[in-house]
Amino acid sequence: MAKVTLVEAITLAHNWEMSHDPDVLVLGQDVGRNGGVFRATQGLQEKFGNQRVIDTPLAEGMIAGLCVGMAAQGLKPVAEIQFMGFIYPAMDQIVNHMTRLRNRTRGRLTCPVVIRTPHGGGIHSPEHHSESVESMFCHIPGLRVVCPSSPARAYGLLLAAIREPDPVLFLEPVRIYRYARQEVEDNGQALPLDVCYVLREGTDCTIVTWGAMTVESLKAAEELARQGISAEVIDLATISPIDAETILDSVARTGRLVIVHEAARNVGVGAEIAAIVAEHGLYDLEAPIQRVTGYDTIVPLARLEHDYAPSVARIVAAVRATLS
Amino acid sequence: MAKVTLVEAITLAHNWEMSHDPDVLVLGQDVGRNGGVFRATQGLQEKFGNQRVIDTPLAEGMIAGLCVGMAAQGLKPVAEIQFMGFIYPAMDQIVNHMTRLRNRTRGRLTCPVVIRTPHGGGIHSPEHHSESVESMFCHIPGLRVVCPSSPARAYGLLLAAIREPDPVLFLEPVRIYRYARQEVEDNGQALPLDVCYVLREGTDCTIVTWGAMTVESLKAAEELARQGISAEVIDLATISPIDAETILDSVARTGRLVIVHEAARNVGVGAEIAAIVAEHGLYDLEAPIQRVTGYDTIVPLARLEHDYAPSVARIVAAVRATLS
Amino acid sequence: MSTAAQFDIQYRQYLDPEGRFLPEVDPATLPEFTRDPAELLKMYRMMVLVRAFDTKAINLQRTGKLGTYPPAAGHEAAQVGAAAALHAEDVIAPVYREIGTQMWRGVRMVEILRYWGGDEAGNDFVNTRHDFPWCVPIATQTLHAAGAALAFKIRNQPRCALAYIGDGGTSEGTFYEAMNVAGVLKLPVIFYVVNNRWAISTPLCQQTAAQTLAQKGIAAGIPGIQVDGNDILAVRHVLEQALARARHGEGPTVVEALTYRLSDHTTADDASRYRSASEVEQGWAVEPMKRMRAFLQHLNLWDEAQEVAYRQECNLLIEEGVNEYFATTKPPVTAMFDHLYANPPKRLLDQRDEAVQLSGAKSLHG
Amino acid sequence: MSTAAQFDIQYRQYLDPEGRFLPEVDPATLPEFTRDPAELLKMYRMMVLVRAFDTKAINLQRTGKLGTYPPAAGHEAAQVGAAAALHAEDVIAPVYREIGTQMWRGVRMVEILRYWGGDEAGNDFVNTRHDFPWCVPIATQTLHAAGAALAFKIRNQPRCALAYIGDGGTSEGTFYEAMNVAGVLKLPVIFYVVNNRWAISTPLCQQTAAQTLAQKGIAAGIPGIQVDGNDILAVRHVLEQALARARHGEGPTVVEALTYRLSDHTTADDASRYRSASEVEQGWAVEPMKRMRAFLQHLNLWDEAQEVAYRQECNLLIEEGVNEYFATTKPPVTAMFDHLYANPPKRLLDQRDEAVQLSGAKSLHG
Ligand SMILES: Cc1ncc(C[n+]2csc(CCOP(=O)(O)OP(=O)(O)O)c2C)c(N)n1
Ligand SMILES: Cc1ncc(C[n+]2csc(CCOP(=O)(O)OP(=O)(O)O)c2C)c(N)n1
Ligand SMILES: [Mg+2]
Ligand SMILES: [Mg+2]
Repeated sequence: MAKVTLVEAITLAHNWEMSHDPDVLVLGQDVGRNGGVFRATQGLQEKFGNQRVIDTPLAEGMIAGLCVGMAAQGLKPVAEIQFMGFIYPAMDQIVNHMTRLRNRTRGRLTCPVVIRTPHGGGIHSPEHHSESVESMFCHIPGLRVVCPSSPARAYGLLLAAIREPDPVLFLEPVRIYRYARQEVEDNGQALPLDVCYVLREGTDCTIVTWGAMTVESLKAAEELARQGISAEVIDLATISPIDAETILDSVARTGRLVIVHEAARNVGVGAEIAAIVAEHGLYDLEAPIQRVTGYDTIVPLARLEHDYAPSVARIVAAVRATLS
Repeated sequence: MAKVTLVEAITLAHNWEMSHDPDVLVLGQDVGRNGGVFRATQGLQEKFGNQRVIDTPLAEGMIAGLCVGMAAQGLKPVAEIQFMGFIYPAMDQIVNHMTRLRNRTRGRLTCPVVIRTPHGGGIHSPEHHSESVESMFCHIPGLRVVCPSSPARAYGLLLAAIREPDPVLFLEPVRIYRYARQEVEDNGQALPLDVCYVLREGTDCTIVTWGAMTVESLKAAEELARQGISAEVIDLATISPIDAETILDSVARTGRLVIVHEAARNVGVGAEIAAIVAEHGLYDLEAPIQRVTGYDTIVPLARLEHDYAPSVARIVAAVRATLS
Repeated sequence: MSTAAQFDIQYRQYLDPEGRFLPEVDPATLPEFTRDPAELLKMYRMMVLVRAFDTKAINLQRTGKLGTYPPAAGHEAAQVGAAAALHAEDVIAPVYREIGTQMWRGVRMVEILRYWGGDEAGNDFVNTRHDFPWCVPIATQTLHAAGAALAFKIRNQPRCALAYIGDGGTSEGTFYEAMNVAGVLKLPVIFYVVNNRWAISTPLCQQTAAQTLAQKGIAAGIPGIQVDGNDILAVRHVLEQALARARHGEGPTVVEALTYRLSDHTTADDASRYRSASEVEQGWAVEPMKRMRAFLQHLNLWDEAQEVAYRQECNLLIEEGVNEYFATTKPPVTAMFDHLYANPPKRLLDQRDEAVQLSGAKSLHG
Repeated sequence: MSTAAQFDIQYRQYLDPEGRFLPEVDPATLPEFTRDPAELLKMYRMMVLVRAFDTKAINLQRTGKLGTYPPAAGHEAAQVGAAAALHAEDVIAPVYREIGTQMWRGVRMVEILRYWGGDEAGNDFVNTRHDFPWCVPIATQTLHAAGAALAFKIRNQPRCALAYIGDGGTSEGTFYEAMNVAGVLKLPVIFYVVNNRWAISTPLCQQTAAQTLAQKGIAAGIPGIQVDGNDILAVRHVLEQALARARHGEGPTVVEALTYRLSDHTTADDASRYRSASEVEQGWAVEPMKRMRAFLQHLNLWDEAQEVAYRQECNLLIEEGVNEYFATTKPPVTAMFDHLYANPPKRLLDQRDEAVQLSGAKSLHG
């Protein structure tokens, strides 16, 4: 059992699944010889050859469209989009085909595709390299959106995503790609999709978050514990469909809800979580819901990016506000 | 003063503004000789010539990108995308440029562009002709999203949209393009953006909606009135940014909120409205919020489309549920 | 100044509008099928069936029994000729107007009518399980064909993919991306441009400054060829050659078929708003059915009596298909939920329950 | 079989890598600027300044004083030659690597450093108010250039737009859409393809099967020409001709400049992972600075002493620019709110207040 980073866990999962399922293949810009801009596919082309690890020309829509065609023939493509800010040329194929082929043909043709892309900022990247626009994708019926928050979950959830018979958008939080090492058993065990993971139990307030913000949220929970406040931290993990039950159960116990995400607030996924609770858990709420999110601005370039994203202090303040 | 349909009001607004502002021009597929697939630009090319009403080749991304370039030079393009299901090739230009040019250049270059597109279904159209994916666009910082619900508001809001110094996505509810005629004074008077319009006052429950669903909601309010229930109907009109105050004021009076939209529920704009109220109006709520929306499925083809969209009965039932 | 590269685009036509070989054509050099009565008759008969069915579909729409429908009239040679060139194990990625190809390959009339009648079930082709469904977002299907072709290549299958695209469709960047990747990866795919000179109201000259659409392949480094799309012999032969190249690992080809859209864009369109009667008349003068019929008559393979009898036959087949369509009931409300995921999320199942309940209580609907 | 269309792509080069005219070139037939010492020196001096500034920027990044930066080394002739061909009132739509063109046109070093140092204010060019800002989403800028060109055309202004694009960028459909619409509308725009043979780790042969990138224009029916991008005389002349055509209403041109990326893709890249040292060596053997310097020395317009003195001058200019950069403070937190809308929504102003408060209380941050 090795201690690996999140990005290394991604590579391990690819490697496992490609070794065990000949229909799985990888494609994208610079994924082969270069191993991907973050090295997530490092070594795979060497091992599996350039028919199964394909360096494509530079066109995201093309990558997504090829996936649809290959998947319709029963292959299971795992595609990389270099940064989430470059995913828009692929939207048409994702919305109008990848997520619709099964429904459109009443199950005759299906689309078992995984699109992986980095998620979020915080690493002083250039323009367009820090986006987290998951909410746009969560609105698309037929698509699963998944975001791991640790090496182990990256490994298990990516395996699950590749095995899922329908398309999955797999978001990889860049800020924690190499944040910490964790023991990950490379045994091909997938983790369940469509469920939240409770990272820390608590009684006073529920914090729901995902991706890199789990780190800030856990730090905030520790700070709150020092202040005598017990916060429960839930990692959404599958951002769509949302596991409403786990959240509602938690809020039923704590009576308070703080949602933390990096993306802009307006019609972010935080809105959906708040709406679910306002519909189905209203009587459990003892205080207004709070959203701690990126502002409704464009992610600023490096010099202001830390003023944009939720900080431990903002999360702590929001939790305290629900308790006052 | 003429009685006009919503789509005729759109034509009138174009005509007024093009007559009074030489920088305004129209472009899109089939907008010239054919006057647009819904005839919204009928007669404009004849009057203003093909330098100001431009039939473009078939490429939505291209249309949006040309708009950015023209707007940077001070023109005010009004572009038509034939159906909202065909807007995805334009996403990259809308998200990464149109809405960012001002911010990116600190105001040196700006993007006064209007993109008009039909919104919603209900008219037995073919596949992809019935989409209402406004929520994806509302998540984009820097973009206004506007949707009129009557001929008069179509006229006034489109004028406002064209005059706005920043980009506006202008959604035209196809189902009511020719639903009713209304007196519209063609006097160049714009209506304010960024505010809701209260279509019917009420005391028992607030219904927030927009576009074609205002018609169903008003019908529901009438039915409810017959049943002794007084519903307030608010037309959001500017879907982003949301005029939270008007909604919160109303909920403070009625204590109940039902949100009605045609789009899928998950991370729809209804979620944002619910979240705003759960954050800022929680103590006013006397019952759980209800969302009456399209299902989280792909808009079905004609034979099932009426089972998909909110109906008067579903709205009535939801309002009654908040009262029980 | 030196020359870095040179290209040319060839044009292929065998028959003149009266169904006679062009003077420069030596029939003996043409492929076998041009001398095979069974094949020739099969092609012509399908063209007639397609035209008759198309006419019926328009009538169904006019009488409120079908939704918006995109007529195929004028495209019969382009469509049936392509179908005849393909192998059964190949796949096509159609747009929305390709019933000629589809019917040859086994798509049933009831399927076509169900789809345009507003029911996705029409796409669940019983006979052509691998073919892509109708594609409405313009040009997107070209990438699906390329993707399928990549799958064939990876799996070493001797199969090809053929993507249809219209003249208007060639303006979408997607088309170019598909050609480009197909060129680099040498994919067994044909980009079949059906140039009917109009994209709704946009004439070709407003669509592109390119003299031919076949030359668009040059941008991707792949060969392009132009063919008279109203000459089914030329269409089939050019495509057979392109498919043979693809099947032998020599990569993609762009084939441009020159034809004319004789009808409105769809039943929701009124083409008289934007094109002249005389232009349409010219279109009718060179349309493909007449040409093939004359050719067969010159060969004494066909006559008026056979035509009349066969049309009768067609009408019966069409009546059967239409009746089958009329007999299909409205899909259950569950249909919109049940094909979205292999593993549907709980929340969707809850919504499904709600919808079922509401549809049971239909009388309450507003 | 007849020929429907024919095309060729010409290649232009005047100087060999040693700065001598190629045998087939008659210098007398070349444009005036090739004989104008002031112009020649101005171009060379800018190339030297650009190379020196580029080196400095890389060093700043290496020492943590700049963010990720995309080096321009090897592109000086392609960039400065283009700048010299443009008029001040023309506009450029750059990608991210075009400092050579930008500096010629008046973009200040402090602006370049501010942008790559993580501050949007760098895009608020003081001197080139109409030029587009740096563009990161590949190929999108080509449409902005086309749009600006359409504005020029509508307003009857004798201006042109020039869009940069890399070899990798030519694979995005957007590029093709821009060429196509420019062709139809005859827009005064140049698509300037800087083919440096790599797109990060993707070599040209994996990017496209096209033998040249200039031929991509054929798809749009617009002329294309290839030029030695390390020969600043040829670059400038070819672009001047294309711009003259555009300015006279004859429409767009694709100009492909052949060059080589001598550095890593960006400071975050390690090119040794994917390309050989010998290939890079070959790139250095034909790089543009040496060639132009040799040319000037052959003409006795330049010598070692001048070179040393001028480099000194450059260093002072650069030091000035860098100091100006170091003197710029972190933008206020309000900067992310204040340039988004002319009429900011209330909710955004509330968020702005919140952010201001938080940034005042910085010590609380986690
Ligand atoms: C992306 C997209 N944009 C717009 C449309 C609307 N539309 C449907 S058909 C059509 C014209 C297509 O013309 P062409 O490609 O020449 O095919 P044809 O209809 O002539 O067979 C348009 C603009 C669409 N279906 N998809
Ligand atoms: C749409 C998009 N996809 C991916 C990227 C990431 N990326 C940045 S530069 C680059 C390669 C560009 O190569 P080329 O066009 O040849 O320009 P060069 O860097 O060689 O100047 C890539 C893939 C991007 N910026 N935009
Ligand atoms: Mg056409
Ligand atoms: Mg390059």
